[in-house]
Amino acid sequence: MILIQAPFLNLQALLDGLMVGSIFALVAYGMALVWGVMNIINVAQGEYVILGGYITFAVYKLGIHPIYGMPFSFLFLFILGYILYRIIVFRVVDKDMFISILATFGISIMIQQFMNMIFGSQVETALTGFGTIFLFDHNITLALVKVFSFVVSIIGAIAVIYFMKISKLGRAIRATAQNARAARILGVDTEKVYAYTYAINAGLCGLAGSLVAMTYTLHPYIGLPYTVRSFMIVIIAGLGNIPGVLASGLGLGALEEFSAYLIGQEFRIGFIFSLLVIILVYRSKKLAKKREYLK
Amino acid sequence: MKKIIVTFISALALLFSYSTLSFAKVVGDKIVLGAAVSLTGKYATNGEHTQRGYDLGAKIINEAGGVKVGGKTYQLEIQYYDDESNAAKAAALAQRLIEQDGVEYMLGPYGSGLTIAIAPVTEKFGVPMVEANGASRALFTKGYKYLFAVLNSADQYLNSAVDLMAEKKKNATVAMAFEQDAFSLDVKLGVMDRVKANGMKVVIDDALPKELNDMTATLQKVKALKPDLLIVSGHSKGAMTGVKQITDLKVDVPMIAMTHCDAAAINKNLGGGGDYVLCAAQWHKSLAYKDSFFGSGKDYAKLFESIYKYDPPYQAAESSAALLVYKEAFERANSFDKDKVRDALAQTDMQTFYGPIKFNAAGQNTSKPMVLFQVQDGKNNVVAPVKWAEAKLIYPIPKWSDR
Amino acid sequence: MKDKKEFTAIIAIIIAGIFLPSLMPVYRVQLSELWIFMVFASTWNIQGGKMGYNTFGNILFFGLGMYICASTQISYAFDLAEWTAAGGVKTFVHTVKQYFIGLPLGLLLAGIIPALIAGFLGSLILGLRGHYFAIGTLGIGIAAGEFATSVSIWGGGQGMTVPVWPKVDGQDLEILGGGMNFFYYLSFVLFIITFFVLRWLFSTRFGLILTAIRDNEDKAEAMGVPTMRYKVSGWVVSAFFMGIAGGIYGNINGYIEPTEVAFAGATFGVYMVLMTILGGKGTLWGPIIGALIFQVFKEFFWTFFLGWQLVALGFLIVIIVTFFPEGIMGWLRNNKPEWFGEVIDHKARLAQVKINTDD
Amino acid sequence: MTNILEVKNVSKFFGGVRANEDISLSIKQGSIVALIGPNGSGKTTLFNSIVGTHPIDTGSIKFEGKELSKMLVHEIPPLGLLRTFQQTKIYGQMSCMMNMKISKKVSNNYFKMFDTLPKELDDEAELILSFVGLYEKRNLRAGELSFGQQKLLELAMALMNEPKMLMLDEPTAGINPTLINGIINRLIKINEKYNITLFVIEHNMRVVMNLAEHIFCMAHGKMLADGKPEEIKNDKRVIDAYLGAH
Repeated sequence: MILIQAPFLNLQALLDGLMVGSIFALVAYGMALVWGVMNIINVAQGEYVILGGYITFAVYKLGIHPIYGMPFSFLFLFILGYILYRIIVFRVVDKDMFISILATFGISIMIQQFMNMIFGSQVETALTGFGTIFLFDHNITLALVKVFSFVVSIIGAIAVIYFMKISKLGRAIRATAQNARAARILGVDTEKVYAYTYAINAGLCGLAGSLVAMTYTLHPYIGLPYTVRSFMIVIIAGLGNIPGVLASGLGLGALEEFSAYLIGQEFRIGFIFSLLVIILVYRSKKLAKKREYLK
Repeated sequence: MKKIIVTFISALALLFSYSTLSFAKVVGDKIVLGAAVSLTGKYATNGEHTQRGYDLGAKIINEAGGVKVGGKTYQLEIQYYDDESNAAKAAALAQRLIEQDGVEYMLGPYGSGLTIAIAPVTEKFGVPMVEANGASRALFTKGYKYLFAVLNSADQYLNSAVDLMAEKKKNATVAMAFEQDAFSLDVKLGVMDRVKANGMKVVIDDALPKELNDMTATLQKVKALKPDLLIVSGHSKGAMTGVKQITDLKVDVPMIAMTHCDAAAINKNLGGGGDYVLCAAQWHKSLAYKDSFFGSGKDYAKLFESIYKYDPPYQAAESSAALLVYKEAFERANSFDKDKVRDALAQTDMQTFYGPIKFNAAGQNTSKPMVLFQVQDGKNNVVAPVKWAEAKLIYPIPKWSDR
Repeated sequence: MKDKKEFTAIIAIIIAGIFLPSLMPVYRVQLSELWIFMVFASTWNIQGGKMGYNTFGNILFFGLGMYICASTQISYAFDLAEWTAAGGVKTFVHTVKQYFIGLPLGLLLAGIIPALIAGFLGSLILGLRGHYFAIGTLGIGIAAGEFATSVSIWGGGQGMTVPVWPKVDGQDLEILGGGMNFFYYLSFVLFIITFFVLRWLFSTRFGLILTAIRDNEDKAEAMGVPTMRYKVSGWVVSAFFMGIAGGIYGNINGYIEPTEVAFAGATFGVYMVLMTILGGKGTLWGPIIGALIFQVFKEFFWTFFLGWQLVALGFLIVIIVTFFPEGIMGWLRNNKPEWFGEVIDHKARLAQVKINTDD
Repeated sequence: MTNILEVKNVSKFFGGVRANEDISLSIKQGSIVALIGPNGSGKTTLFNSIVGTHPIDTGSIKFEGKELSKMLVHEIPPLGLLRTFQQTKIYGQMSCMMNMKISKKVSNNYFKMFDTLPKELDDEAELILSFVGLYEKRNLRAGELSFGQQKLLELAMALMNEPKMLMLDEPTAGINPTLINGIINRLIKINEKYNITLFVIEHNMRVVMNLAEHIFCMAHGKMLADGKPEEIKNDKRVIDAYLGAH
């Protein structure tokens, strides 16, 4: 068992996991937000991420350092999200959540196709030229770009929480999340709140995307893993538990990394989903003792 | 209720009428070849290379006077569908091309998995298919009669890399990571044979998921176990991700071998990160093959670049070659009867810019060797087989600390 | 949708089913697919429509059925491992006898095993409600695909081929006009059986209780209905027919691949939901109409919108779910309630409750 | 006369909140008993405890000598103990007739699930619907009925199930006042004709006084007092509880 042969790998796996997890966490924030506030599961999440990545990549192609792509990605997706809300999403807000899943699925495959037409189907990546850092005389290797993206996503995450706490819009969003009708009565323009919530979500995805562009590779059709994981993270954290998202995001990342060592990389997604099912069943069985159920 | 039914009867009727006016195998002076390629989905990159290869081939042949059958000259035309890199879709589209569009000569899709999906269909209808991108060995063991592949089977891709390693170092250790798909698993078969034959030891044997975008775990193991040879196969995504993360993590391995490096253009896109990587290729422009349409490989490359603005990967070249094969077969058969054409194809024995093409009983082109090139400061230089080598293999790969 | 109309519709479908392949032979594949899709939608409707439990997991039974059927067909005559082993050197040919014993056997198992699995999984996961159930089933569906990718006996990521239609001295065996027709009629018959079984089920107490569960599960329990038993049984029925559908589809397609053909959640898994919603959830006819419309649309897109077909499809999806969440039948029910045996004379609405205490 | 329902020292806490604390009561076979008390005094919680909506923390609940507290919700009605809800629960998408028909009691034999509904049910359902005065509305979707009408429908559905004992949670709430006498009359008839024991939560004192032969009064999750209507009427503690003293 390699993890025992090379004990340093455990630490290595942990760190790698945390760094992957941080990006997923950032995406999950958006999802948790939209889910909690509008009761919509946004399946297009992954596509937003990749699109954000392509924006950064486009900037990089102009010969600008990809770091400066981050604001562009964020803004572009923010605007796109706002538009999409005004055109499509608002129609499904108060409908059955299942409807929203399908609607956003429709959006996602459209975006895929458009990305394929605009950016082509080449596998792309944006080079940062950041170096690598070695710890414990070369036993631990960290790509600086990953560390960078880790820091950025953590900052982003904290920024979101802070924003929710202090800003006027943030408070409006929180109020709406707790009780939309009450908020409406108290004069909150929930439509506006929804629109911005969705836009912010898209923006966050965009930001995460530009990190992905720097850290991993881009392809119009690899959005799914991001959707899937952010999904998991939110479920584990439990709805409306914004701070918990960060924890469960990092945790999941680490867990996944270890699973890659223990049961093999090809099982990553399978593992995640089995885990999801097990968690759900376990929780429902526990509630069943109290004669309640997950709802 | 009734209204709805009526609408859809009429809708069906419309589809129906469409099919009737759909063109048959040969219309006027056009020979229609059918192809389902991946314009979207996970193979879209190489699907595009394939399509461009086909288009270029048809263009050149047509400009050179087209195909002469029975004293009359015909133009080649290709009808495409998009299989979305999806096996189910590919099979369905093959059905459609043959049954509804009356196509009687098929070109292959991109990728072994999709070719495997289509082959049973073409067999069923007895429609010849010349395919240029289905390398899986499984294709040539099912006794298909109408399948012809201009390329070497996947199990030969990286064999020479393993042999090179064996020359350099006795009982070397090997680390490998293969995507879980028809092509890569087949490459693996070949590699395993050579590894055994050379008495090497496999220290890492990872399987990569189909939606792979992260190989960190594998590479960290590599760092820990320090194998002599690292083999990665996962289409363009695999090559790109692999090199990218090898660079990020500064993984030092004496020899690295991959597939699809040129499709992913790792020599250009990764700022030197791709240097020293050994790449398996069906074809390389520097090879000294020639034909009367494209001239030499270099000419083909120049032509291709002038149109599509990038260096042709072998996926494009072999696709173009497929059309040369068809032209030649049509003219020898001097008929459009698909069985006559099939027999003519079986007789094929020709020289192309892409290499000699001669099919064995299983419809596999055996007369052409694979080549192995190494990325050397941004250029793909052939290093094996020795007959074609334009540069010396650089071994071991210099440590990152000295790069 | 009362008797006379329904009767004519059924007759129309049966006649169409029998004669279409000879009318437009080139469409046999799409037509077989159409019947299969109708099975998809109709069975999904048991959960998503009748019971109000939106599942993404039914594709699991489809995929299982496909693999089980194929492997039974093969291993009845040959060694499965040898068959799937990549680059196995010898070629396998089924004799007529082997083929026609293996196939029914395969289809049977393809129905039964998934049904059993559904019974087991159901008892675990049907305790979840609302979107948690949807998510849980989604998990099962995708996980299954991922794991199938590494089941080497099934060829793993390489997938496996299905036995070819047997030949008699070089010529395709002529039963019902060869393999294509044979499987066309197989899928047609499957649909007809499914249809009548569901028609009967929905007319029984079972069907009504499912609707009750959708409307108010707590009430049903408070009235002493063991809802779990109903929910699980419902899933078992779906699984049974999905499994057989899978077995047939595998043979039509000729090649089985884990995530794209068998456990194709992203395509079939979504289609079955769309078709049902488009036609109208919770009705017997909705899914069928939905499937018909959807299949026609789909074929149009793939024929006329090459390169844009996904955009078109995505657009269609958005339109369907945002503007017709009730579906066609839902629309009909609101506009022609009498078709559904609901007498809505205005009098009844205005009628006052009167209790005559002098009896 | 034997006790059909016996509740002994039942307590139910939600976190720190003592919804029911050491409640004991017994109800005679065939009687009509009312449970009163100010809002939030734990009446409905007690109902829920009895029919097993949530497990109780301590105590025992016996129905005809059978212990209920360990049973699941759907296991209790077959014994003949049924409840209606304060917030009506009906099958909104189905017609009233359907609501009635599927409420019919069936044996728990597995294959009974697949029986088709016998024709006689229609007559029975219509009879009971007219009994509660919903005959004209039998073909409407239950969801279209007003709150009060849904209450009546729920009552009818309960009757359809032929219970031995019926627990009604505010049966007259939201019902047109002119009908209340009718309801009272109906409830008494149910009690006599079908010999169904009634256990009623009610706020409307007029109903309670005309209906019940015995009254329990709860306050702050505790059993405050019980006795004949007139005793309760003059019981100081009860009056205080209602006027919110102490």
